Amino acid sequence: MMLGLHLNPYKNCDFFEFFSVLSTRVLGLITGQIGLADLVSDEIQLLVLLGLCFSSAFLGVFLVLKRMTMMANAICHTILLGIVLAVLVLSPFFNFQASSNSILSMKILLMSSLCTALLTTFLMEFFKQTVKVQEDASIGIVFTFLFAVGVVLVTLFTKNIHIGTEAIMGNIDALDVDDLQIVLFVSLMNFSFFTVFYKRFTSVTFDPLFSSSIGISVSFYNYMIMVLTSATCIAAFRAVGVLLVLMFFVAPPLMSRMLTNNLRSIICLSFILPAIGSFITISLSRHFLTVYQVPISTSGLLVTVFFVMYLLLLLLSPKNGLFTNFLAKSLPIKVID
Amino acid sequence: MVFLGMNMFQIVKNLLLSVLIFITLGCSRESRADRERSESSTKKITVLSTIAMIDDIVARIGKDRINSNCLISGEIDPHSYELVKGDDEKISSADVVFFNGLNLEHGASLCYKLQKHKRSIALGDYIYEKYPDYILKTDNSLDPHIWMDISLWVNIIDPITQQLSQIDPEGSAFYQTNAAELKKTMLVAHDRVFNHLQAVSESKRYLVTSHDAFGYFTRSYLATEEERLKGTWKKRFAAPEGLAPDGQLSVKDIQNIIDHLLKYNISVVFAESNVSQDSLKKIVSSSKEKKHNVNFSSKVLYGDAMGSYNDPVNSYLEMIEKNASSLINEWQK
Amino acid sequence: MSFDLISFFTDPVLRAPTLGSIFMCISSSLVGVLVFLRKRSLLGEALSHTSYPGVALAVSTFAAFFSPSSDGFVFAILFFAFLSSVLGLLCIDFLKKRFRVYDDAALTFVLSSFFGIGVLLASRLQTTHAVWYKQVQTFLYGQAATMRDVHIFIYLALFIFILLAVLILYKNIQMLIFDQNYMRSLGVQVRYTEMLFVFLTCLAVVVGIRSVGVVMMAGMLIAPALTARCIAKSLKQMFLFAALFGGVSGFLGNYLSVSVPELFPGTRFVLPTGPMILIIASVLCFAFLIFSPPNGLLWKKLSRKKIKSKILLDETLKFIYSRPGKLASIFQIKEELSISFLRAYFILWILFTKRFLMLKNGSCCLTKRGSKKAIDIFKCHRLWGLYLIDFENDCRYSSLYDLTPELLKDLQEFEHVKYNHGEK
Amino acid sequence: MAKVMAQLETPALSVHHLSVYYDDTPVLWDINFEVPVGNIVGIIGPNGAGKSTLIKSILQMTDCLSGKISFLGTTLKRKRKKIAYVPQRSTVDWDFPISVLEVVLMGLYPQKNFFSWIGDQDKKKAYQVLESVGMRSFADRQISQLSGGQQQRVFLARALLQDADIYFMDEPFAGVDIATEHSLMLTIKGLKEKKKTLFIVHHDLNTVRSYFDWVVLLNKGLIGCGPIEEVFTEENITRAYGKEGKTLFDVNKLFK
Repeated sequence: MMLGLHLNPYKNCDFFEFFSVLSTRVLGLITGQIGLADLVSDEIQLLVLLGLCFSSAFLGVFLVLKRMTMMANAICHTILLGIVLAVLVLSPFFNFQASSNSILSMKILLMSSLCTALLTTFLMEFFKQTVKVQEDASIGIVFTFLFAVGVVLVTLFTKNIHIGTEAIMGNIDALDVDDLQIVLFVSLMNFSFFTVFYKRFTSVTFDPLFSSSIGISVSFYNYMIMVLTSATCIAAFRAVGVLLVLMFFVAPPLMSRMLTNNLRSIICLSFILPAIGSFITISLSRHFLTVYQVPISTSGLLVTVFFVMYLLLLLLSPKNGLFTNFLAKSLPIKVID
Repeated sequence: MVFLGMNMFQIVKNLLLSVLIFITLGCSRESRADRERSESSTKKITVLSTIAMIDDIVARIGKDRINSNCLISGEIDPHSYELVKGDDEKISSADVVFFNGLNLEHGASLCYKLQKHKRSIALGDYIYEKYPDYILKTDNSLDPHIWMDISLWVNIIDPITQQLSQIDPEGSAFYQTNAAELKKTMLVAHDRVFNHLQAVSESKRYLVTSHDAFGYFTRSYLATEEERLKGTWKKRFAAPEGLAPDGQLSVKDIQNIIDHLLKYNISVVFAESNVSQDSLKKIVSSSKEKKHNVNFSSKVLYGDAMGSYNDPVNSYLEMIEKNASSLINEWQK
Repeated sequence: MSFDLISFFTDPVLRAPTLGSIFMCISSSLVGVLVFLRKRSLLGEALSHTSYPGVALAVSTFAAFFSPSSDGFVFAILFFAFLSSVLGLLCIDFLKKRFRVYDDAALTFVLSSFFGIGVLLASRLQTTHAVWYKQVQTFLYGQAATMRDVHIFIYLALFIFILLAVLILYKNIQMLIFDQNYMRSLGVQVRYTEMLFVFLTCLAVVVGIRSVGVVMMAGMLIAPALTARCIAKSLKQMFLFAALFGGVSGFLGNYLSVSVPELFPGTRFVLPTGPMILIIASVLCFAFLIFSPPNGLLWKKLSRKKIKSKILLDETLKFIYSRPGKLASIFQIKEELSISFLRAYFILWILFTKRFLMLKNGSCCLTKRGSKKAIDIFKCHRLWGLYLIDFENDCRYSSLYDLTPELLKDLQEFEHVKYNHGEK
Repeated sequence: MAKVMAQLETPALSVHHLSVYYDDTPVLWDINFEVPVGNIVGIIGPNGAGKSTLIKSILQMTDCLSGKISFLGTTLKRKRKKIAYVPQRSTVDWDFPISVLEVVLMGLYPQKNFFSWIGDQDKKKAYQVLESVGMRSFADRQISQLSGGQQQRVFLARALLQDADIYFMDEPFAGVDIATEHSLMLTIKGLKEKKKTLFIVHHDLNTVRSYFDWVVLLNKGLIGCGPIEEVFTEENITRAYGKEGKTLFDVNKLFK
């Protein structure tokens, strides 16, 4: 009298079997046999990661080019505290028990993370523009101060719950179907914002003086990027944790910079490369589980896979990879430019 | 119209190529059948319990009719346990999940999965409804360590047997007999431990550990009768860290513990198997300076974890007795 | 149990955290000055995160030899964390030099990838050595309250080492910060000083993590240096002030985190020491940034407002004076000066009270006093323009309104003699 | 003060009582001048004279203490589309992954709203402009591979595409080879024929006489603004540049 529960089809497959099972599942999904409801945890993780790759493809490229990655890092730290405070402070008012922990209602999370992101950006701009402090000093001082205030408030409110490592490292294995909602929403938001404002963003990033001379206000677009970063951080908060989402922002653009120079293909590559990375990660972590019975943190594995991919690209990239240069020098072959 | 750096024809070509690869992979023979065989899929019902203490009780009731497995094993701290890669299958493949409740497992992901499971029973909350005044409250949150008091922990047997017999009606008689027998042994063990600990002189029975796990233990075994009635037994137990270990500590907590030690001139402090001993080390070194020699106990107590790496405990009752014995020979020294 | 000041240094419970964090803060602010002046202040943040895999590695290798919370274990963790943050720093520099990656992208990349690898190793640890894993967690978030005497000696040694390094190599450091090519021209090895700089930063960051936590450590590198920057005139002063502010915030952090909860004896009101130290340091920094007399934000904004309003007054008078019949309506004034109505009213109101203007059939007209003042203003502005152009390298006066009458007089003769064409 | 008001119709640019303070140190003080349409105006002055600040404050990129500026009689907001600005080359990050064509096409952004795509005839216009600047063959090349002169030509091409009435150029000839300088001057002279006004920040006194017909000479305060013969006199130069200015002037005479 087995209850009608479905075993996870990926239960015992290793690296390559994972792909075969995945392809049958995808076929089933396309032909409609498998509904969206009974997606299995591995597939949900895959979809969430793909969503993240998609939304951070646009965002990452412009963050790196506008040299605002450190601001994104600051946003991530303060958002972490915004979330924890929202849960601890606001939960009694909205009479939903923090510990009962129905999915932390996304409204509160989004709202609180947006306020913290705007506050942080405003303070950083204030210190940089009006108080004329060096840029990285102003970033550093603002976000560490807010983080310290957050930690004090957290310990004030509850002696028992410490800042779970889960908030920092995220827990990709605990994802659920309705996590897909937030990721889908954020990817659509990112996609629409960047396709509409693509021209504005390129001109503001490339030549801020020229843009302000033709009437585009540069600081408006800075704030917009910061808002989009905070929204993406929320989407990534449950899956990869607020700190490792930085990897999504930084690694793909750096990887694709090694391969091409055209801005549009950099954006496409910054989606394709991490997507490949995510596929490899999910199957690798499944592989470790089945073959070595060792459960490892998939988000940590994801970052390591990105790191290794970037190292490979550093060595082999056609433009000026270490290995290709070595080849070009020693062997008399012409490296295609 | 050049779009995204490649013209449309190229894009369509690449997409077709990748879909083809997917499909060919799909039809390959299922080669993991041999791994499947390793898992016998007989008609046994699978029961999952979050902490080892529940798992031990469930195994004693179901014996070989069920295969019970445990989520948090070894020395991992249940308070902040977060789901790892394989746990998702364990939970979804279990027919019934028993967890302690009372906000013990407050890791966000674990809590959420437990809620969503179709048949998950919070044993602590069950006891809370039946005997509300038994459950302790420390600074407006419930103390989840109810397994430290055998007389309380015995009440979880009824809900377990009830659930098992619901799922597996034929075996319900078998479960009832095992349950009754287990209750008897637990109550006998409870009295034995009680008498042993009461034998120690009252002035010695003060317990200081690193985190607030031994509230129930003190109330039932260390406190005298009228202390239990009047509720003044709390003075017999103190711990620097709150309910969840390694919260942000402040100097004030350490100061309070040292005053407590001086007040009741407690000379021995008990470390726990799976909690960091920094705070206790600090307390010991500072109180030594204040000319009140306090030292660590030779044996380690088992608060949240049943048994440790090099000294495994294979049953719940044995864990309580081990704690009691290490307390007794420390105090009688 | 009241705490008086001295007991902070004698009481066994309070002594270790207070002294420990004071030494740690002073050494981190000294290094902070170096990092701040080289415009790499976020290095602290990156290094504290890149040390995480080192910590996880140390646990997995040394778990067999040491018990979870023995002192030897703390040294092992520190050493491995130091190694991994040095590796991180070298990666950052390599990426920047060889592949011309933007420096903050390289910083973030190395930061999150090392942290990710650390997470991977730590999750492996979670199953096998759970207790050590918990020890690593507390290491990350910092636990100032449970510091013992052995930590005082660690921080004292660190403090002395950094102090000696700064004192002995003061000139090298000055050259390294100011101008590296000049240093190369003198034949002094830049690489060694650079290596020393790397060594000192990593040491201060890694050792500081234990007491204040990862993120707070990054702040401790920046806050004291930034505060010192506002009031220090020379590098020496900067080091002194930074050390002073570091020490003060270290002590105050401890003091407040103990005495404030005393005010609410009943509740379990708890202030963690680590974050308190950083909050004090940052508040000090904000205060100095805004209120420090010569170039604080407040003073600058005040002086700018003062000049702006004075100039507006002068412009209105000059404009009315140049109008036919010395007469102008409020709209013309608003149009001419492109300011809002409110401002225009405000200016006119002031001029009326000073009896420079009077109402004449609906528009304002210059009084006798007003027109004399206007002429005077014309002369003043012209001479100030002259002063700016011809006395370019004499920067005694920065604003028109502190021109002394006698300077005006000799400026006038200068103009008369040089250009013998006096305007009206 | 400009004695003669050249033409009576509205001046291309008129500036009244413009003064700019950087916190509390004066950068520009009480600048008043007007420039008629159809002139190439050189903005000359020693280092730190506030040349770039003058342009930036005119285009309201930095806030000024006081001043009223009008372009062809109206405010900047209405004439925004008719004004083109060529920034200094050093303010731009040159290893940005963008091709020469895309940089030039940025000149069309003021006319394009959010949703309009870059059409083919826009590309044709861009190629024409690149042709006129002699950079047609570099159209698909990455900007990081261009020399200083070529980068300046791309910037000029972008400004040309805006087909504005008033052009502001910030040190276009700094660090540029002679061939580029001449070709830039040809284009600029071409613009002058089309009744456009150009303001060029320039620092090399020798070429002032041959390039510009009007000059704004300033050193924190306005020394002179008007046709070359009137303003570019030895007396004004010494006043602007101090004693060394005189020697510079004499050397310049030798070359004439």
